[in-house]
This record gives sequence, structure tokens and C-alpha cells, in this order.
Amino acid sequence: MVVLKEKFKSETNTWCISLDGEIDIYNAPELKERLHKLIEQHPGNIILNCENLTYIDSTGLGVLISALRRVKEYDGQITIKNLKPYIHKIFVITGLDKIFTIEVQEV
Amino acid sequence: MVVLKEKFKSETNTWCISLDGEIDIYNAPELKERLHKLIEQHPGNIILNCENLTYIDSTGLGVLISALRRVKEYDGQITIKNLKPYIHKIFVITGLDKIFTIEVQEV
Amino acid sequence: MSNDIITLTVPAKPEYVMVARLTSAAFASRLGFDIDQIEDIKMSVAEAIILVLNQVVRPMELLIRFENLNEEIHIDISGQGEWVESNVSVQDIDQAQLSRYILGSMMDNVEFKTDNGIMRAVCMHKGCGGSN
Amino acid sequence: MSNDIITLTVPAKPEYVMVARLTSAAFASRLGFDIDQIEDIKMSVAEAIILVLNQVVRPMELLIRFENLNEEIHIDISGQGEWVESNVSVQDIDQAQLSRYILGSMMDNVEFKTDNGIMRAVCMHKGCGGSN
Ligand SMILES: Nc1ncnc2c1ncn2[C@@H]1O[C@H](COP(=O)(O)OP(=O)(O)O)[C@@H](O)[C@H]1O
Ligand SMILES: Nc1ncnc2c1ncn2[C@@H]1O[C@H](COP(=O)(O)OP(=O)(O)O)[C@@H](O)[C@H]1O
Repeated sequence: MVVLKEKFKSETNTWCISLDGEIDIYNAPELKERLHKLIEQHPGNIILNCENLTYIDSTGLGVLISALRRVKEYDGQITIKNLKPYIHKIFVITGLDKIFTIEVQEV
Repeated sequence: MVVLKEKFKSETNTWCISLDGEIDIYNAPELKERLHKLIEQHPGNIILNCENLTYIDSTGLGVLISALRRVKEYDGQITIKNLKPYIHKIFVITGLDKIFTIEVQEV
Repeated sequence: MSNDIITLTVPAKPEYVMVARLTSAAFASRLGFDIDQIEDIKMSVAEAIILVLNQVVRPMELLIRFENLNEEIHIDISGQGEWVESNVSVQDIDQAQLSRYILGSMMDNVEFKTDNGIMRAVCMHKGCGGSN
Repeated sequence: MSNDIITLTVPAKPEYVMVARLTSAAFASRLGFDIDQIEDIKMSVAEAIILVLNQVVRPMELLIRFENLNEEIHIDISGQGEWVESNVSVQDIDQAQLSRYILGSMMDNVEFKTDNGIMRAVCMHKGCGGSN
């Protein structure tokens, strides 16, 4: 099971979601389904807090891209916060740092 | 390499040794050599602080037994402190809780 | 350290990619790779497996072979057993590009063994004093 | 979950027991064993390997086979390849008793496969709702 804590803030029309643990080919499909449900429920912006995200593979990145596509349809944004440096590296390698708004975790 | 911090307290004629990390068949021989050297250097009692000991296998237990034999030769004692419950369980299973003085870590 | 070989076979299922990842990390750590390099190796093993799994056909089993050779870790990931049809999506095919970027950046060298457009195996290596 | 098999081969050297331990832990965790049970399984794999290694002769390689069968993890550890003389000490032989106590307490069932007094393999299993 993907650990995912979420809260919708209506003042700013934003989902604050914290992604915890490891996202890999095994649990990425579940994450995708849950993110898409949240977006359907409230089509708003998304802030992903990745402070406790310890691993993400290409299938996990694919889920984030897929969520971004949906959010872009209504001109929303996805901001990724508190990425650990070695996970930020993966976003840079894949060029995804250019399509998401990213804030790196201070060390 | 075995992480082992030691300090000899001459007032009480005691070695205070902290065993950190994992002791297994790979590093047990090194631990044995180091413990025997300390005993030669100052034949005193030994207090083993196992607060940060996360794993010990039968070869590691063998090393502790071997140290105990040396210490018994001059009527010394080995006290094992702050064992994590699941490591204490190993001492009980093997009956070694009866030959060492053991103080279990509070949870 | 001598030239040692470790092999691991797992069912070709998403739930066992984690097992391959942890086995890689344990071997790499024994060979003296540092924490960042171990992360790179772990992730590369996972991405190579994802490339072999997410295709129009996929194998029933995966064989992962690790060898330490001249201060380098050599890793071969290959599909084994029967190859069966899989329900791959457009997304999986797009994602393969992400896997290739990651492998290219984290390992010193990566070779793909394909046959009729199907990726049968990935062979890669990384040195202790490696580029990343 | 279906009946899945994982195999691991490692050189029969002390430095690779840790690799077998971590692979066991990863598989057991995927099968849904809880943290205490995973510790037991990890340790039992190590002790079974120690029993096969610390004898008057020891194998060049170890094969570890994991299978999930009827909500149980089944683990076979066997020496492979040539068996060579080893410089076993009295201490190692005494320690074997410790290994046997640990295995007997941590697994639901343990079988030793001996041949002329040499332990060639250890077969054991433990259930998810197991005794410990
Ligand atoms: N810049 C990119 N680099 C690599 N892959 C990309 C990029 N942009 C999109 N993709 C791929 O596109 C997929 C998203 O596809 P999408 O059609 O939104 O999926 P779905 O219809 O399931 O929501 C992602 O999984 C990702 O692999
Ligand atoms: N109560 C016991 N139960 C099991 N094994 C024991 C027990 N007491 C001693 N041993 C074994 O005896 C060994 C210690 O032998 P010892 O002759 O002191 O070694 P050394 O000469 O290398 O110091 C330990 O490794 C342990 O395996």
C-alpha cells in the first residue's frame, strides 16, 4: 500500500499531499488511481510533500507525469516540495525538473 | 570493520565497551581479536553496552563466550547492558542469559 | 577481493523487483561502493527490470547475475522461461525513455540485448571510482 | 499469493552471508511476515549457512531457495560445487549447538540433510501465523 496523506485546502484550491516511503513498479498503479480520484474530486493545484519519500522509480515518475497532464487540462500546477537530494537527481537526469515546479529539501 | 568504542575505568577496574551495528560471521573474528587484546591489556571486568547493537549471530555469541572464559580465569565479570528485546531473545533461546549478567533495554 | 559471482532468480512480477533491489544493494555494499553509488546501482537494477517487464511480451522469470571484476560491479538482467503476452500501455512505452536516461546516467556502461525489437537482457557495469 | 520461488547463489564466504540475510528479509517482507518474524527468518538463514560453512569440509558455493507455499515460507540452504577442507576450530563445533537452538526456536520446522556426518543442506519452514 502506498502511504499517502492528503488534505484539500479550499481557500487556495490546493491538494496538500504527502508521499511517504517507496514508490515503485509494485505500488505505482495504486498511487495513480488515488491521485486521479483526488483530482476528479477537486480539480485544484497539487503540492506534493516528498520529505519522507525515500525511493521513486520510472513508473512512479510516470504516475506524476500522468497527474500533471490532468492538472494542466484545467491550468493547474503541481509543486514538488522537500525532495531529498538523491531523489532530486532523478528528476534532473530525466529532465522532469523542467516540467514540475520543484523545491529541494535543505540539508 | 566492527564498530567498538572502549574506555578503561581504573577506579572500578572495568572496561566499558560499546558494541555497535551488526556482529556476524564476517566480522566476529575481528571482534574476538580486539576483545582478547583489551583483556590482555587490563584484566578487568567488562561492561558491554549493546544499545546500538542491531544484530548478533551464533559466531558473535561465541566471541562473547570466549571473552567470558578469559575473564572468569581471574574471577572477572561480563555485564551486558541495554540489549534490544529481539536480541535479548537470542540470549534466552541459547541459554546464554544464564552465564552472562544481562540488563535489558527499556522500551 | 576475488572475482565473485552472485545469481538471483525471481518470478517476473512487480512485487519482486524490491527483492532484486535489496540483493543488489547488499552485494554493492560488500564490494565497498559508497552510499550514493549503492543507490545508483539499486535503482539501475530496478530500471533494467522494468524495461524487460514492460513490453508487449514479457518473461515468466528474471535472472540477475552480479559479478565483481576489476573493481567494477557487472550486472546482467535477463528474461528467462516462457515469454508471454502482456498488456503494455502507451504510458509504459513512453516511460521506457525515463528508464534509459536513468540507466545511462547511473551506470558507467549499459548494453541492451534485443531480438526482434524485444529486450531480452540488459548488461551493465559500474566502477567503484565510477563517473557518478 | 501464488506459489513463487526465488533462488540465490553466493560464494560460500562469510562476507556474503549478509547478502543472503537481506534477500531473505526482502522476500519475507513481501510475503507479509511481520517485523519479528522477518528477524527470525533472516537470522535462521544466517545460522543455517553458518552450520554448512563451519565444518571440516565446506562447499565452494551456497544455493538458497525460497518458496512460498500454503502461507508458509520454505527455505532450503545447500552447499554446492566442490567441497574443500576447512580449518574449523573446536569453537566452531561448540557454536553449532547455538545455531541449532536458534533454528529450532525461530522456525516451525527444521531438517538437516547430512551425509557421512557432513551437513549438506538445511531445509526449514515457517508460517505467517507461526508459533513465534
Ligand atoms: N517529458 C517526458 N519524458 C518522458 N516521458 C514522458 C514525458 N512526458 C510524458 N511522458 C510519459 O507519458 C506518460 C503519461 O501519459 P498519460 O497519457 O498522461 O497517462 P494516463 O492516460 O494513464 O494518465 C507518463 O507515464 C510518462 O511515461
Ligand atoms: N553454554 C554454551 N553453549 C554453547 N556453546 C558454548 C557454551 N559455552 C561455551 N560454548 C562455546 O565455546 C566457545 C568458546 O571457546 P573458547 O575455548 O573460550 O575459545 P577461544 O579458545 O578461542 O577463546 C564459544 O565459541 C562457544 O561456541
